[in-house]
Amino acid sequence: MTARAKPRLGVFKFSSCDGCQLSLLDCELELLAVTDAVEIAYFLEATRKDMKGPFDVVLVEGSITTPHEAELIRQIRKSTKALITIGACATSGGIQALRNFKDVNGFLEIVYARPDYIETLDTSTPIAEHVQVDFELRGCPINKYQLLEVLNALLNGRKPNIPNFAECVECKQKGTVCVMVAKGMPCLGPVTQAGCGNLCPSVHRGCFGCFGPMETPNTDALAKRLLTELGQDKASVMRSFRNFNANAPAFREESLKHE
Amino acid sequence: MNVAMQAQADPMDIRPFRIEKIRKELADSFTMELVPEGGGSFSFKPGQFNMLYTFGAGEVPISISGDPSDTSKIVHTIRRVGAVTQAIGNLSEGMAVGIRGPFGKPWPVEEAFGSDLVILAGGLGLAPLRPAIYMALANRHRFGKVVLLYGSRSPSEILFPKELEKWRGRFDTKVRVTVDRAEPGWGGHVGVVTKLVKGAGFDPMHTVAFVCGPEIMMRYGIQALEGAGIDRSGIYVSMERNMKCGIGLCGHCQWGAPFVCKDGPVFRFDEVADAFTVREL
Amino acid sequence: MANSQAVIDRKDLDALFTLLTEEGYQVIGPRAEDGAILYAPVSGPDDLPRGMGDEEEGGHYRLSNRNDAQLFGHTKAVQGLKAHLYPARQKLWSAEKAGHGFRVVKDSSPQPRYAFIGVRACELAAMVIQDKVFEGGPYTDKGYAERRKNSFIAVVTCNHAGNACFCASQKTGPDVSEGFDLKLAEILDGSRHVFLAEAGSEKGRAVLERLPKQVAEEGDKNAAAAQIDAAAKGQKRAMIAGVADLLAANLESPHWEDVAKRCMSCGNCTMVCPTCFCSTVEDTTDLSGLKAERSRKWDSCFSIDYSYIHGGSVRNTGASRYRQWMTHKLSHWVKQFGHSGCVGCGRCIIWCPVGIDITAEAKAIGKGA
Amino acid sequence: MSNRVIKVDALARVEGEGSLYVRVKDNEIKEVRFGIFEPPRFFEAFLRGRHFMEVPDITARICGICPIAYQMGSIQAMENALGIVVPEPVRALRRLIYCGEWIESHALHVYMLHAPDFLGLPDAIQLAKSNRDLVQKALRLKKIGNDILEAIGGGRAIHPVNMRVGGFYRIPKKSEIKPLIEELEWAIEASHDTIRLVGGFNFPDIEQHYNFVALRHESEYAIHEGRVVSNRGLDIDLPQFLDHFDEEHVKHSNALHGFQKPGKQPYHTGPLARYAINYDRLHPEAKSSAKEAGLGPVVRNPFQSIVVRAVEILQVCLDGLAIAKNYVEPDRAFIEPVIKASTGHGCTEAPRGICYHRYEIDDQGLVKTARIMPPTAQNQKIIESDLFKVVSANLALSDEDLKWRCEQAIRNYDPCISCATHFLKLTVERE
Ligand SMILES: Cc1cc2nc3c(=O)[nH]c(=O)nc-3n(C[C@H](O)[C@H](O)[C@H](O)COP(=O)(O)OP(=O)(O)OC[C@H]3O[C@@H](n4cnc5c(N)ncnc54)[C@H](O)[C@@H]3O)c2cc1C
Ligand code: SF4
Ligand code: SF4
Ligand code: SF4
Repeated sequence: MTARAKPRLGVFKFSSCDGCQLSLLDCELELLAVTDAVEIAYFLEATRKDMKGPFDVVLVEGSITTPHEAELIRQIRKSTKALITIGACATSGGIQALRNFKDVNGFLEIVYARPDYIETLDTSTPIAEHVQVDFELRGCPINKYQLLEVLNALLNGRKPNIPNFAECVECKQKGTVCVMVAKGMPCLGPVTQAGCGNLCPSVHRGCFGCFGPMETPNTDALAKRLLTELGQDKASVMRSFRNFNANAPAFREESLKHE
Repeated sequence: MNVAMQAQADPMDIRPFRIEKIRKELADSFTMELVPEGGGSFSFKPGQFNMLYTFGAGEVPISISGDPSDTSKIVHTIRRVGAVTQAIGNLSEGMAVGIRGPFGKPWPVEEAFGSDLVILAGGLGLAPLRPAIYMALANRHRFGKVVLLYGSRSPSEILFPKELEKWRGRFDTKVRVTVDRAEPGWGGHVGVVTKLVKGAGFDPMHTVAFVCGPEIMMRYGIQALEGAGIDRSGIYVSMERNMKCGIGLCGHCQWGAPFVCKDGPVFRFDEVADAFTVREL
Repeated sequence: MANSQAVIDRKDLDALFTLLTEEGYQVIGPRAEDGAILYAPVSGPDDLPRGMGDEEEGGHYRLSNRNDAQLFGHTKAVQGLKAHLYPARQKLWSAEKAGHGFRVVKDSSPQPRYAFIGVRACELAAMVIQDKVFEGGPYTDKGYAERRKNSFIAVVTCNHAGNACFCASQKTGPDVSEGFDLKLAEILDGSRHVFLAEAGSEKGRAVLERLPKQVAEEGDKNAAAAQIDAAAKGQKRAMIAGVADLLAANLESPHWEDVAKRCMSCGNCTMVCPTCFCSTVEDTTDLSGLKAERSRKWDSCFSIDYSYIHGGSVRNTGASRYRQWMTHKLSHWVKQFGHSGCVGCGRCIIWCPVGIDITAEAKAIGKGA
Repeated sequence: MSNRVIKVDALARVEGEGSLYVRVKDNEIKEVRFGIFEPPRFFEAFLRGRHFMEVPDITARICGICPIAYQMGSIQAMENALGIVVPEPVRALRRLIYCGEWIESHALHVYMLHAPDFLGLPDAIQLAKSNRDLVQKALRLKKIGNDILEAIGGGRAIHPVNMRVGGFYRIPKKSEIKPLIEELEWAIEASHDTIRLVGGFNFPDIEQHYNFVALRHESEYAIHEGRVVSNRGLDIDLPQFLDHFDEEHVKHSNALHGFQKPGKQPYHTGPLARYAINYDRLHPEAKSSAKEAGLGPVVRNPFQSIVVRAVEILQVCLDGLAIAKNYVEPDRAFIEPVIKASTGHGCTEAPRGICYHRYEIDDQGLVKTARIMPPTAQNQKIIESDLFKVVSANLALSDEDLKWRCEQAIRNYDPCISCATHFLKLTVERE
């Protein structure tokens, strides 16, 4: 067993689908090793134990969509040494950030009979817009192996091996045939950060950007290609960039160009 | 020869070395003395570097800062700047690190025999030059003048102050130190290191200069040396680029055509002068 | 030295696969999979892409039907043999904490023995270039060297050029004169389907000796020569002459900015290029912190991390990264290894999702200068 | 002392965030509110204007615990709209991936969320301390579910990428399905053990006469297809769903409350309902195992839902095994949809209960309206009614114990609050 003192881990949820924190429970083979290495001090999805901070590491899933959430995240930041955001919701606002492009009151009326019962903000925003974040792990959902890698790196004082380059690199490293070039399918791979494990192109479909923009996304060049050789219309191009990472600046700006 | 020996074994294999001694140098830097785990010797040439690995955190290129005539140990002087250097800094005496090396082209100390020698260092750049200084002083009689010009940001950031003092005390060596910002109690030069070049008293027609420091400092330093009349072919610089293998196989350290790891880190300035002016090369 | 040639009948081609398998090789050859020609394990001629051709352009690739029985009627595979000889990820060693230090255990799993069938001139040229990189200097990549030494190379000469090919201008093809174990030219004339075979090494001679064969006739030799001629003449692209010096003199050309507007820095070109060799190492640990591992992975000069040194990356702009890739290929490589780093296979053109064409960009730089 | 308020602000070991508020006056319950404070995410609103092919990937994000339910529900609704009937092998593959989701979700719920309640532990991590082997076995079972999801879903279990309207993007190779056979064989043994284990727990004595609603299929234990059937005589096809069921918005919750028309009757969906309605469709092996665990053809004690879940794990392992063994690669991965303006319905049995979808699309294939009724929303009323009963039966307990008991009653439903929209806050006010 390790000689290190067990760091205290907290897992918190904001507006989200639970999928990213579930990724931790999905690390079936490694889960007990994780609980050997850290003390899970707060993780509602897994335990009734409700220990208060301070924490050494906090994983935050979800985006900020209510005034209460905006307040809570500030408290959490104060109670932890390291704050890692996990998933598209926490790192860019998630799918619910589609509201940022519309009038939220209109949305309320569509879903709820009594919108006056609902307290919500006009926007869904990433955690980093509210507090300082130490590491952002991308994905909708995150890749559980990347999550383990980040925890692992943190525990060992190492820089996580989480590349920021394009999904295309994963395609080629895996030997996947490019669906855009060989099948004429639209694909966001060239502007999307790698890390999912090359899922979509491996099943013969274009990447739809669930890991968000890569380090230097040239969305303009891709959009031009989609509109010309790939025969897409403006509305489709707009929708392609308006997905789980719609609110990530590079994707947001590109989608606005095609409104 | 050492390098040849390395070439036979797999150059990607690391050898464990034990940390014999750690000395704090500055607020953020320290020096470590390493001895081969299980005995043996280690020889290198001034200016060469090792790939230094620490368990779990990774590997970084670090110049050798010790005396090349002492083959019983390796000396490294390291600044904590990021994950790996922090992790190395957190080790204590008796623990082990991994070494691959020595790699790279050295300072041409022997080639400079017979000339004046100017050593121009900035900040931590003194560390990779120290082996050259040791070797030059050990062969003092083979040189004309020996001049060491050193600049640091502030008096408290002067590296190896005791040794600088000792070298300054030698009647056969000229040592000048300057700081960018003075602090109370500092009676020495204030200003950029390049200002020391003028009046250093070497014979520019027969001088070899070694320059190491931040890239911007090297740029101005070289200008000053050239301004003083030293030919480009007599000026040597040591470069830094990202390195993953240290042996010219990973591609990362390319700087135009040269690989910094195997064609450098020490370059003769006339051969790379053009590269110096190209942005983002 | 003129090697003796022989003719192998199509129906006897099985014997080659059987023989190589018996010799302990894993046979790798072209297969039509997922809409493209890939190098993958093949167990016999039936696995080869019979009657398949490929259509290629900048950013465009489609398999096509040739309506004939040719087994090698395509040009080149998506990726060269780099993926086999220099795998995208390779474990180097693992280490365990021991006392105050650690113990390193080298990964000593034996390297595979590959027999490559259907290797094209450009691919062979690329291997020779990688040989220089990995084995030509003071330091050797042991894994590569071993896999390379173990491998058996059966070249198939091209009978036509793909639209992106420009090996002729790079003088790396379409003919092959050395570096192979076996060279085959596929000849299909009505119902006559044969392979003109020539051994290029002792290994190759030993194999050829044991294959059922006939004497090569002048007609077959002429047909094979004509194919190569057609493949050379049919090339629509060419690299401009003197490109190495041209680029070296144009490191500050405004054209780099122009490319950067189109280039997505996605790294595809570096990944498919059969000579690109950049790699990074990945140090990993387990959760207990007691075990560590190092792997080597393909890397791309298009990534920001590639040139990172403390404080920031050296090459932040897309322009500088594209320049790094292109000048390395076409110019710096010559100084580093005595040869251009480009074999003119055209893969970077085809697999660039926006169809950036290295030959056209070279021309544009020439014009701008 | 006669006035008590019990509040649970954040309910643990459920998916998402909800709360509970109970007010008791003079030993009489005045109010029980099961509130869901998961912030609204407006799926139905922003689905409008999306292309129908994009919908399954978006609806998946409603819930990370049962994404298949949301993907398959919307896929089948679109297929229903466009008149696509997928061939049998594709259907079988869909059933298999859904078995994977059930195994994963049920194993998670049974062992990690629910069992600790019966063992008096805060979580499975504590359980691992006393019985590491058991937890390891549970994790392996859960992993088998995920392995199925990954093998068919395109490499990841949460929000898999391989399902589409018309079939699959890529057909899994036989060699990718084959390894599942051995795993499922192990899982069948493990499920028997699970039934034995949880069957032996101590259950509080509660009997509820539920209005059970579940899917029923002509030959299978319904998972991904069927008619909507109740134990009180309802038997309808999907297009009639909204004629019989609706939701209303109550002030204390961000989730809508489902009810059956007329009279706004609460109904119960989920394992107990499925089990009661499809008992005759259970695999004989599952049936006899249920019997051994002391279950009759109808289970009315909500606390025994854990046993029913365990029986369902066995059922889907048996189902899954048969499909995996007979798997032949379909010759076509998907049927290409032809767009037309239309309306479609889809309903599947998510691990937590029925999940209904309805979409209206225009002649460009863009969604005009979307309606999704997740299981937790449908169960909200019934959860409140269970709580009412639990609290009345346990008024003697201390606040702390009562709180825990209430939480357990909610966990019986494995409510996936994220889907119902999330945050269980329990507030019990004793005045
Ligand atoms: C030839 C050579 C000699 C050097 N000699 C010394 C020395 O004597 N003392 C000293 O303190 N430092 C020296 N450096 C710099 C030292 O290598 C970096 O400070 C170190 O790599 C930073 O790593 P990090 O993980 O702590 O920092 P981070 O900023 O976290 O860096 C992340 C990674 O980027 C790479 N990297 C970052 N900076 C550099 C760099 N400057 N050069 C190469 N790779 C880098 C490394 O792989 C590093 O792990 C030398 C560099 C080179 C190339
Ligand atoms: S399929 Fe997409 S991600 Fe892969 S190489 Fe092509 S464009 Fe890039
Ligand atoms: S390929 Fe793209 S859309 Fe698909 S899983 Fe990966 S990042 Fe997400
Ligand atoms: S640069 Fe392009 S054409 Fe040249 S070898 Fe590489 S991939 Fe082929």
